[in-house]
Amino acid sequence: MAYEIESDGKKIEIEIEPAETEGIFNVRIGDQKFHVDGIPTGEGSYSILIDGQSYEIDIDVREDRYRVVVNGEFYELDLRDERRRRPTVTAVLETPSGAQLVSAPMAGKVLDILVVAGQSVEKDQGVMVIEAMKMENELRSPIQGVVKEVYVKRGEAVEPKAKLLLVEGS
Amino acid sequence: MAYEIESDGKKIEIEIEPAETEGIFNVRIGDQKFHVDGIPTGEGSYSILIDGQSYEIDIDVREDRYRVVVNGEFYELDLRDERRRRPTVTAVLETPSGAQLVSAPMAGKVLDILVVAGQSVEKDQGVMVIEAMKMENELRSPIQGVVKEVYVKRGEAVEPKAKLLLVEGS
Amino acid sequence: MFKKILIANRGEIAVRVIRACHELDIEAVAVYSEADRKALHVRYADEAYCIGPAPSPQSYLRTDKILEVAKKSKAEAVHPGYGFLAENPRFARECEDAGFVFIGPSSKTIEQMGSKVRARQTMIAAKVPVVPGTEDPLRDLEHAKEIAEEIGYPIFLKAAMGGGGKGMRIVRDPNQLAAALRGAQSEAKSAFGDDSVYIERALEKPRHIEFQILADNHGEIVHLFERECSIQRRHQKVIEETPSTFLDPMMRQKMGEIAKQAAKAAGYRNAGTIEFLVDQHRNFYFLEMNTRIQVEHPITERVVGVDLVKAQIEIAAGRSLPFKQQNLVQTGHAIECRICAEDPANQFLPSAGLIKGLRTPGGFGVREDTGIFEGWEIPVFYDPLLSKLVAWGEDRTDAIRRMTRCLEEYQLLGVKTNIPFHLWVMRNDYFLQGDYDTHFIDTHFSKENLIQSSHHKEVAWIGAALEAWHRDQKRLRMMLSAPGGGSADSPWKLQGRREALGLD
Amino acid sequence: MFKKILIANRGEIAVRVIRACHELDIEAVAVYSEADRKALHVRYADEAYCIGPAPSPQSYLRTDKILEVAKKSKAEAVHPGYGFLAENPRFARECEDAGFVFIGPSSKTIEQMGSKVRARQTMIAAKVPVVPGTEDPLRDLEHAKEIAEEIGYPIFLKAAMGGGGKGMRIVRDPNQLAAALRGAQSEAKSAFGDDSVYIERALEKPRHIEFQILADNHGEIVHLFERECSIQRRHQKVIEETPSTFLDPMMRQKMGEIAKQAAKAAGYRNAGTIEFLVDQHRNFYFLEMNTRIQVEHPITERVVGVDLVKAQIEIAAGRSLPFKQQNLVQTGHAIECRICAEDPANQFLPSAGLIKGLRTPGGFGVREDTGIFEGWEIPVFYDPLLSKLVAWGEDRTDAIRRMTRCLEEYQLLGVKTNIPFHLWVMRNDYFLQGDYDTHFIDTHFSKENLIQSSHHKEVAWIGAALEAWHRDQKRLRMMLSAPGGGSADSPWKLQGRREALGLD
Repeated sequence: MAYEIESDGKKIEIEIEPAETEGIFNVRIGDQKFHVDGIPTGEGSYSILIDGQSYEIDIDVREDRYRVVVNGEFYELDLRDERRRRPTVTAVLETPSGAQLVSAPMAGKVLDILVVAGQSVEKDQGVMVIEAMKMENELRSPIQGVVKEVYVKRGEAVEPKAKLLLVEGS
Repeated sequence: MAYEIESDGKKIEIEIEPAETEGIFNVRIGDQKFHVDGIPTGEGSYSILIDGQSYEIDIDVREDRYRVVVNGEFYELDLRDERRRRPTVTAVLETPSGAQLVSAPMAGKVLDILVVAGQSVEKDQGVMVIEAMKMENELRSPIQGVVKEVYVKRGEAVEPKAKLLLVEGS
Repeated sequence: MFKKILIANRGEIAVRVIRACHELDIEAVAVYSEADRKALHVRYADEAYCIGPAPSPQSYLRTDKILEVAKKSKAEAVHPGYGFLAENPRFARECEDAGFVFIGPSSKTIEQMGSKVRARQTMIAAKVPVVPGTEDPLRDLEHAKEIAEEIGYPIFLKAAMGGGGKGMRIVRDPNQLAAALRGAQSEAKSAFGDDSVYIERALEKPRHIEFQILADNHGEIVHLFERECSIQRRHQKVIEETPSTFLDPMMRQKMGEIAKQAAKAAGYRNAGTIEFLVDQHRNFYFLEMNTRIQVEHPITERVVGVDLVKAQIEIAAGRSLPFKQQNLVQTGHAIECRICAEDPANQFLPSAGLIKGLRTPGGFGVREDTGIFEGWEIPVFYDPLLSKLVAWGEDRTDAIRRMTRCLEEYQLLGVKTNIPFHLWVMRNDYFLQGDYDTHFIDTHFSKENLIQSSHHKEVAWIGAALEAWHRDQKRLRMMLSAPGGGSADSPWKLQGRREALGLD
Repeated sequence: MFKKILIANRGEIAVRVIRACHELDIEAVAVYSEADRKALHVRYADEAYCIGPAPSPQSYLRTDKILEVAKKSKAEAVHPGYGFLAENPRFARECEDAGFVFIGPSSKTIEQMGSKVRARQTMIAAKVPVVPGTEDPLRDLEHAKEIAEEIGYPIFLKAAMGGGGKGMRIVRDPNQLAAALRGAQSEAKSAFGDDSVYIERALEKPRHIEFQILADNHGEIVHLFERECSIQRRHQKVIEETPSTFLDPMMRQKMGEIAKQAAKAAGYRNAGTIEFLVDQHRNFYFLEMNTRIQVEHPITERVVGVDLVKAQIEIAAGRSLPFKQQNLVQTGHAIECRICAEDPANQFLPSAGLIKGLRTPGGFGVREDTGIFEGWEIPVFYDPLLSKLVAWGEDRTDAIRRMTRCLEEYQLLGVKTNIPFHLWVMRNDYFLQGDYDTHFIDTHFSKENLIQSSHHKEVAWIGAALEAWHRDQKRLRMMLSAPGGGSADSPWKLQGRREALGLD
């Protein structure tokens, strides 16, 4: 299998093929070849040996976004397989004018709405406060722009991934 | 469902029926009725609430033999369901003259054979030494009697449940 | 001694109290909400009773239900833990009135210390230094302006009945005062049903250092030294340690004596904490008193060698303190990291869900207090605190290194945690030098910090590819075993499907 | 200090040593057999290399393979743990010759203390009391008879190169001597390649009390007090505690001094243990010296506050001991229970297999050193020790109660363990009174003891019925989803099948 990884803005091609012995893989990144002893040790967790170096790896996947923790250190990257690479690129081109949806990261209650439709917002400006797990969590605008629409009311209970607010880039 | 439990030589009938709420059971032991909130918490483990009393229960089953640990305390009992109760009783009657098989409780190596065919043995007399997990483990005769046959040789590797030795009751 | 105690709480602190009960040969009665049937505190307790639906106002805050269980189970005393009803004077009074021993101070003391304004007044009268500010609630904006000018900006507006950062506003500039006062008052009103607000000077580079107190019912009071709790996020402690790197023996002794003086002034009994703010010139000021066991009590237990929860129970049962101040010493150094279900790479948003894998660290000098286990579904209704990891060492360096290796070993699958954040702190130069204040996280931490390491970049890529490969294999197996995809298919068809899936 | 250390071991002790390395900022190199690819020590190490198939003679005992890995990985030192090659003088010498620091005493000391006869001779010369018996190996049966008469029955026959109870026989009667000598010699020959056997008097009601020693390379020796290890099964320790209830301060001091004397006589350096037998009249005798870290070292660490494995590494790196004898004190009481995969209800037969569930205890004063995790398949090839549970308390009663609640909390599913046995000990009156010797288990324990409790008999029955009900449900679901058992079947057919299964 070949995958494309996007990490820190760079695109990397990575090829992985199982070797004859179970748990052993041949991996190629550009010119570099790795002989990887990689066994699953739980859901999304692996023990990996490369040239005798031992790594504990935990992986959390949300769509194409991979969060990888290597020996406690933290990495984030996007991974797509070869087949899906092109369509994904096209999809990005089709996105209209960079409007960005703010959605609920978890179940909770809308405690406060800090903006109104039509208002200009900075990137990372707080737009809404959600109470979840006894904590108040401020959600921020992912881009600079104008609030196009607010989908929820103060006091409303929201489910994970519920649409909250639309910001149009400027 | 109705089951028969044999515990300390006593036979107890126990009836268990799920109530309407999931995880709740009505249990009857003789005249006593119990309202049991019992939820599985792992393979062979349960959290049980009876009249507010909380119990942690771990169960290990080998054929009809149940090992039950209640809050760290240890119980052993036999449990059969109603259908299988009668045949089992018959089976006991059919067993020929009380010959008892000693079989390997785990994989290991026969380190020593302490008896020979034809020899009289007491109940609990050591008959064989098996090495497993770096420990020497003495197996004992389950009954008083005469060794009819020895199926293994010194130094031989044995699998779990391998036949080792037959003792005929006297 | 009591025969049976009801624990009016959940999570790790309920487990903590149950353990103390069992070690004292006391039966423990748990209460639980419908979301907590499988929770550890229910399973470890001797008795457990459901008190209502998941949201805490319908269960863990229902004093009537809890007292009903106390009666039914014939408990003699009630331990409130922290949070929920622990600092609710009405609950303490209801316990007292119903004949149950409330394991904590009297309802009167809780009430007195619960009002920040009354607490300040008490301390001023007892000659305990308080942060410069108003003694009485503000009358109006004019009054606020006047006081603010007098003590100088920046100032804090704080709710008189406050706690947990609610109804609190920092004001750096006179122009902001009107809006901030309105905001603080409305927040105070909605959170505490009382819009009283007062002013305190906002200290520069303040450190939060608190002293643990034990007072028995016979007039004996000791302090068990300090806890440094300056690593905070939004006024919530995240990492605590003891001893504090900021205190020298003389200052420690002085603050300890004043902490005892403060406790005496409050007529205190049982375990409590005097919180101080310490400015960069080493002036210290009474901040507030916590009239309950603290989340971070284990670091004191390890360094002083006293089981504080057992002490709470013994004191509540009328026993005298078995030691004097001069018997208490600090040995080594202890650090606590609060392991929370929150995402440090995404503004610490909470993350509920199923724990799919759990492997916790151990070994010499390591303690964990937890309410979780593999297979536990973290409910969305409660605090995201999962577990408290404590590392002890012969000295601070030893403790930090031990904590670091514990955090590296800690594996929790299925839910995001702040473990990467803790690791970042343990490797931060300012933290390593003990040079930090309550603004540490705001000043030094960002998501970019977390992912700046490029040590194992290629290993991370390989790991991701391995995961993707296993996911694809699983998808393939599911496709092949789906109806019409059975093994009777021709190899050609199979191969076609494999190709369609991009699996070759 | 070293930059990299190879750990020539597996299981909990390999994990223990890796942790010490990481806390000292040293890289840890693991070696593993094919059965241990998923083991914790492989995953926690910085590097890991396979050294052969599962049986230890083909892997963990292969000095050549291990030294090859040491060279390849550029390790500077080798930590042998306990067991396997830890007391093999040849391995120590090979490490020395190849230029690796062997973390332990010199190969010469290991060799000298490994021969029980030479060790006795050394101690006699140093005026350390030894158990009355022969100084030299027995020549023949006549010689044996003569000596046995002289010191009086019962006597022990012991292998000169012995250890772990092999080549050992108790002889209570002159008539048994000939057969016992033959047995001991042949066992000694096959276990150690040397049939030398000697005689020791068998003490009545002996207690096994050992002293921990630390000696640096600069002539400084300290003892870290005693460990009481009399709870043994077939000469294997099962439960250890410190302090011993049997010692008073004077005897403790005297034994400590003699332990240091013994270590000096052996030219000892690094961590070691002097084992004594103590008879009921409080006479104590040198039994043997263990030239390595002991399984039970954590109880000393907790009570004395010194990390013994770190100390081993520091000493091996040439550092001086950072404390003197007078700096060391015992604080509180610690107990260790060895959690083993063995069945206490069936002659402690070992029990390998998959760990299907694991929930370990925690909280104040609790330490666990483990090599296992949920999902780990315990191999049949190695020692059944899974984990060491240590409880510390302010005093012995506190420690015992804490251990009791820890054992009650401990849940390990899928494999039988000796936890019920440990719980029985913690509740045994003799143990509670500290009144026990090495015959404790033989004298007091039987399977019937284990299942005598009838407290929760009905709950056990209900639990069994619940399990049976769930099994039947599962069987039913499998039948119904089997080919031809799909949902298209008529309700009548289904009901017929249910009835056939006895599920209604």
